[in-house]
Amino acid sequence: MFINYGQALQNALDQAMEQDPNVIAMGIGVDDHKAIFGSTMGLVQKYGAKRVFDTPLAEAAMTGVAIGAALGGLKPVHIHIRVDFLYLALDQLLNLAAKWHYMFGMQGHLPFVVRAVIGRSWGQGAQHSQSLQSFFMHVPGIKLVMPTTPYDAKGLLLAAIADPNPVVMIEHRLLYYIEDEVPEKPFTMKLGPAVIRRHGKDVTIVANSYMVVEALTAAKFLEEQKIDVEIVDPVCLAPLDAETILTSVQKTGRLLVVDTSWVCCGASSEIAALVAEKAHDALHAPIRRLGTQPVSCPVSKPLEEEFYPNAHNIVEVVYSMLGKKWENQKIPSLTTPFKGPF
Amino acid sequence: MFINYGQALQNALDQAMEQDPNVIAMGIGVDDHKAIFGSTMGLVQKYGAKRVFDTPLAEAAMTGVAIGAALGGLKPVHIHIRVDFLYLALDQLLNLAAKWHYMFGMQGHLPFVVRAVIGRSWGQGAQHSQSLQSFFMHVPGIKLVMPTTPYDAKGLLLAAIADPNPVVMIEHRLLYYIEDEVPEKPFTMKLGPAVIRRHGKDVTIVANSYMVVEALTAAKFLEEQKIDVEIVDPVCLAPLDAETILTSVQKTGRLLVVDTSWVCCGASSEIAALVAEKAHDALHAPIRRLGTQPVSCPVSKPLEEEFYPNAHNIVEVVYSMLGKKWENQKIPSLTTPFKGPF
Amino acid sequence: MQTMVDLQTISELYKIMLKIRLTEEKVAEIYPSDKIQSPIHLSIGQEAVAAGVCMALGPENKIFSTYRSHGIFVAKGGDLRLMFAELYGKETGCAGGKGGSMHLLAPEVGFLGSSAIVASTIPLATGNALASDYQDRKWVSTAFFGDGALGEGVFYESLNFAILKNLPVLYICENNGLAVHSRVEDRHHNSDLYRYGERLGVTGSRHDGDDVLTVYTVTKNAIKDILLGGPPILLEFTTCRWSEHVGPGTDHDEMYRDQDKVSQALANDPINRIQKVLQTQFEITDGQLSTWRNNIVDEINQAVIFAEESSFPSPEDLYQGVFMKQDI
Amino acid sequence: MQTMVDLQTISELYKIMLKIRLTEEKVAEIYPSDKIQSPIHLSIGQEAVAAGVCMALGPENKIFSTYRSHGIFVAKGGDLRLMFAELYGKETGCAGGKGGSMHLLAPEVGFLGSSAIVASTIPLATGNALASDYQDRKWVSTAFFGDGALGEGVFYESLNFAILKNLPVLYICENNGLAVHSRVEDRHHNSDLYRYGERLGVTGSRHDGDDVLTVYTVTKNAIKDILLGGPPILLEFTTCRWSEHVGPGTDHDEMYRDQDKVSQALANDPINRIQKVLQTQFEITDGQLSTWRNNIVDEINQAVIFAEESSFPSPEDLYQGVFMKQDI
Ligand SMILES: Cc1ncc(C[n+]2csc(CCOP(=O)(O)OP(=O)(O)O)c2C)c(N)n1
Ligand SMILES: Cc1ncc(C[n+]2csc(CCOP(=O)(O)OP(=O)(O)O)c2C)c(N)n1
Ligand SMILES: [Mg+2]
Ligand SMILES: [Mg+2]
Repeated sequence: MFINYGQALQNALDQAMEQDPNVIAMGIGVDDHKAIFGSTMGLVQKYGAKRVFDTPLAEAAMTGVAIGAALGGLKPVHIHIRVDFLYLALDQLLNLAAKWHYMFGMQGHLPFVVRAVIGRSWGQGAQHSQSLQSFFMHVPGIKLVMPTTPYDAKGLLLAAIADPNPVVMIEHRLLYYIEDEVPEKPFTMKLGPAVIRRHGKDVTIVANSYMVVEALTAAKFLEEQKIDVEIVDPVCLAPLDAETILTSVQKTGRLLVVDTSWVCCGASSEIAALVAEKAHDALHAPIRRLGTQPVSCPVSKPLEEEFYPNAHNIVEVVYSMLGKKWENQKIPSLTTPFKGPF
Repeated sequence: MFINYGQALQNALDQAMEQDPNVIAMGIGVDDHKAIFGSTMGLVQKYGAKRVFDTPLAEAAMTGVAIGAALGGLKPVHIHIRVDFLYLALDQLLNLAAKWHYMFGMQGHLPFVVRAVIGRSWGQGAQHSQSLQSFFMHVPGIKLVMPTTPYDAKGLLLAAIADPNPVVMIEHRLLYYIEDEVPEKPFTMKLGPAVIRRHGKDVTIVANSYMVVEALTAAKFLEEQKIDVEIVDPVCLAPLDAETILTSVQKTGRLLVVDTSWVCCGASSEIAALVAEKAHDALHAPIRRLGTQPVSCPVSKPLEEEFYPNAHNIVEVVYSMLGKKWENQKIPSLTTPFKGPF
Repeated sequence: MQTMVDLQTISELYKIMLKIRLTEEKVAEIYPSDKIQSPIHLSIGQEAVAAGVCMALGPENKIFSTYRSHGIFVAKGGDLRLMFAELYGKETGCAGGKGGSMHLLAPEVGFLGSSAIVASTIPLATGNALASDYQDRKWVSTAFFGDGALGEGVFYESLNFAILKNLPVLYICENNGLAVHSRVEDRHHNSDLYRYGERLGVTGSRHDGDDVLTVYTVTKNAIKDILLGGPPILLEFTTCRWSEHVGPGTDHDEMYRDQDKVSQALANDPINRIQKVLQTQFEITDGQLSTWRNNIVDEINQAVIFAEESSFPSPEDLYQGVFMKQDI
Repeated sequence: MQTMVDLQTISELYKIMLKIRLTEEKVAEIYPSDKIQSPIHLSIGQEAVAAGVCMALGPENKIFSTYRSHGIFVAKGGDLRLMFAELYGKETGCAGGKGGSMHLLAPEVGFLGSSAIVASTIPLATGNALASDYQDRKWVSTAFFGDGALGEGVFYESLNFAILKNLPVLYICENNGLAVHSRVEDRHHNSDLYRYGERLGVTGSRHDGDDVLTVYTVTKNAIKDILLGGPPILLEFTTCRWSEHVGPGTDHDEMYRDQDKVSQALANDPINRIQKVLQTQFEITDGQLSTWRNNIVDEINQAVIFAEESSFPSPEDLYQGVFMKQDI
């Protein structure tokens, strides 16, 4: 099927619900006509209001409800239209869900999935644009995936639902409209292995989620300049596939990490630290990181453009890592920019 | 005055309240006879129940109350006996407080302080032992300090209260009983500069909070083995004093980071990444990190001992960084271990 | 109740409501041009609540609000130019272009801020009232929120604290029956939202939020009582959102809408209702009305020009303002 | 009400209460030896609540609880050896030594877990009831919590959802009037906690939590109603914590204590009360009582020996169990 990311998510959820009557989908807006950017479209009609239901605005308790339901035999998929709302659920997710199986000596397990969308599109501002993967990477006990392609979206969501542990899936609004070929039959990706999006020999770029699109844009341009980058997409950030990253850096000798969130104590700092620890001798140049600037996300367009890392920044850093000077040419975009109205 | 950490905190709060009638202290248990390990002792008697008050169990709203009060001219110090409870307050702290001044174009400011204690002592388990500094380091807009000595406790708390921005102070239960000389008069430390706890030339150990005690224990032992480590205590983790750390690594060529929390996306990963980026050429050996093991904190004694990094682990890593083999001798402790009953 | 309000106040309320309506319509008109690159949550149809409450509050009492705050900004007396500039992301905006439509404020008239996290400013108003109480109840602090907010725990936590400490805080629930596309009865077993604080000790009452004179009078009385030392109060104002949840359009035909409610609301335009009072009880002429309208249209047009002509912040401004400098 | 309960049940309730008391006293006795290196929150004085509720629940209905759960573990029918081993941090403990006193569980008898974050398991019981409802109300899920929990927003969020979906959940508020050292009246304007869910639609009632027959009967009825399709119910049981908040001792003389309440509670020992019923109404002899007691003492001593003789986990066990392996 040639479908987009949102449709792939919908397709995965549909197939999971068809296969397993214990799978339920819950969350604010999952049953409305907008259907979380289409990703739950038609499911309430197909499976009924007992299995697909809207909730009151109560992220904390509803997360606890998902945990309790999982302990009762259900497999809830709890959906949030913005990652930012997860702050309200962190006590439940990190004090309870992350610790449950371990703290109770491996008794009780929590097969539930939290899906949350990074709001970036335009003008979402400080409270509707965040991506909190590093929190789930820091506290042990939750798996964290970030699908990039429609294929990932389906394969990872089906895997997440099948997994006996709590899995948080962070999606990206700007990826929702990307289309690709996706197998019709159910399939799962492993929650762990990274995906090499592009093979190359000069620089390893570890990028996740929408940052892969920017990295690919940069790579295409760099290719024309005879610079050959490798792009590693961790896809699953907890647990993290250190090996694939290290192997790539052993080959290229150079690492740039590009993350959707802030740099400080972010996913990019972990990946950088990991390589510094484990592949120090392979490095021909200092590791570099790119992420959102260390401020809150602003609404004003020129500020927002400065805030987010992009293909230009990637090219610039790659040049400097290779000791070349960057002339700041225009880089052709591979995607159509987000266009309103909202 | 020769006082302990808890008394130093009490002394600072007392002096701040004396100097400024807008300073208030709030939180569960601040006015009871245990007085948050003594750190608020006598204050309700001295300043009355309007300025020092217990709150209902409602970490989220009470944090918002502190924010709103700060916008109304008060300077609240909101105290939590465990860092773990802050998960409940993260929406207020990170979606609101951290963003307020910036998001509103520098209008409105939030002079309030959150104090929270890392619960580690014995058998505190998964939900009463965490230290979440990396969350406050990741999201821009909150200052984060971790006092190590009684001197820091006083100087940083007075500085935090005087600061026009939200400041989170993470204290450590095991430091509460450490005594030291502290000036009687009010004084402030700057929220930024790191403190060099020990000068040395062979290895830079960046350690924070109680980990400084373990690092000093290790250093004393290493000294006898003619290994001379430098110990840098960031004290303030946001903003982080990169310069002092980088200067030290430039000198020693080796970096070990020891943090009270998990390694992955923790403070230790940030410091490691920073040095890998900015002092790559100075490094004679791979950077190393130590933190709590990547599991939830267990209660059982042998597991708990394995969970926390200690002076032994530090010595072992330092040896390996210097290419020496560690024979696993007994390291004399510099502190008396925590002794119950609770 | 209506005759207790004098002509000048009624005229003022009318003008505020009209200004909100025309402002929102202008925003909707501009929106497809992509000059406003930020989600907008219009309050067309809900004007009476903002107007009545804010007029009763005056600039000296404080308010904290939500992403749906264009109306409150106008009603509280914010400078319209700063609001349009903010929507445009210009440096002259009320938040320097950093906040956008969802984060309006006008501290000079007591509008202290707004948040896009539902219910999150309810504790802020409560804490701000604590500061007022500390200064002998200098002001009333007000939390503005929708019916959706009553799902969130901080609502209850805040009310519990407010009544415990008897704080000068006013809770305004603007109940338009919807949270995005979810009806209040699908989120709450009991639809009497105004009673949700009752057992904690916070008295509430429900009123027609489309009758601006009621909104104004009820709020005025509540403020008086609170300033005299009375307990916190919860006021629920029922109203109808004419616009879609987010965006410039309408979606009256969508399934989630209660068609009867929509038609009834459209037929009882709150602005027409107060206009009729002015015309019939106070014999305000069409000429007078159109002078008012023209003045408002002028002000709005000026504001738009101001926004269009203002500069964007420069990229370096991105890095300013995470922290306030020490010496204030 | 009391005569409606048969002798066997009353005897059972008595034995459970006594077992809780003696267990807690044993824990307190051992504690100064530092063999239990974990904070303990005893429930001496509160035995009737755990006994009455858990006996009514039986093993088939589920319970989620707090750090103060020794009594619940015993009453729900957990294996005492596993509890002592857990307190000792031994690998044979009910949580393999990883949880400790604050994280007891006994899933084989429906005690699904306990958390040291106040109020945090209230939504879990609610969600677990959703799973039950999904399976035609197979069981009732119960949340056990203290008066302190009513400060937390998740309490209200959970009750709102439970009544909205009419879930088979029972909320048990064990009101000992204290949260650590803070009195309930210093945290809530209105002390009628059982009514706090009323406006959301959840009916509540308050009962003497030191009268085990009342606790049992009221809970039994609630479970019956719920299993028949009735709405969620909130039961408040008033009681008194004889011990200090945390630790093995008492602190009856501390300022925060209401001296009258303490003396009254001590004079009306809930165990004595039910013992008197057995003696006077059912003519149970002293000999019978001491046989029971001796059996309990034996069981406790056996459990302690089990704990002492069990091994600690090995350091490598630290790394086991963060995630469950895929194939279950
Ligand atoms: C905590 C939180 N959860 C979810 C959302 C997404 N959201 C934005 S507006 C909204 C509906 C709020 O409804 P209501 O409070 O009635 O306000 P209204 O939009 O009707 O003015 C929701 C669910 C949010 N912004 N914050
Ligand atoms: C969310 C949270 N806030 C604060 C605490 C600290 N604390 C532990 S027990 C307790 C008191 C709880 O009182 P209550 O719910 O009445 O239970 P009781 O101890 O009386 O059984 C507090 C405040 C906590 N564990 N969790
Ligand atoms: Mg609404
Ligand atoms: Mg209590």
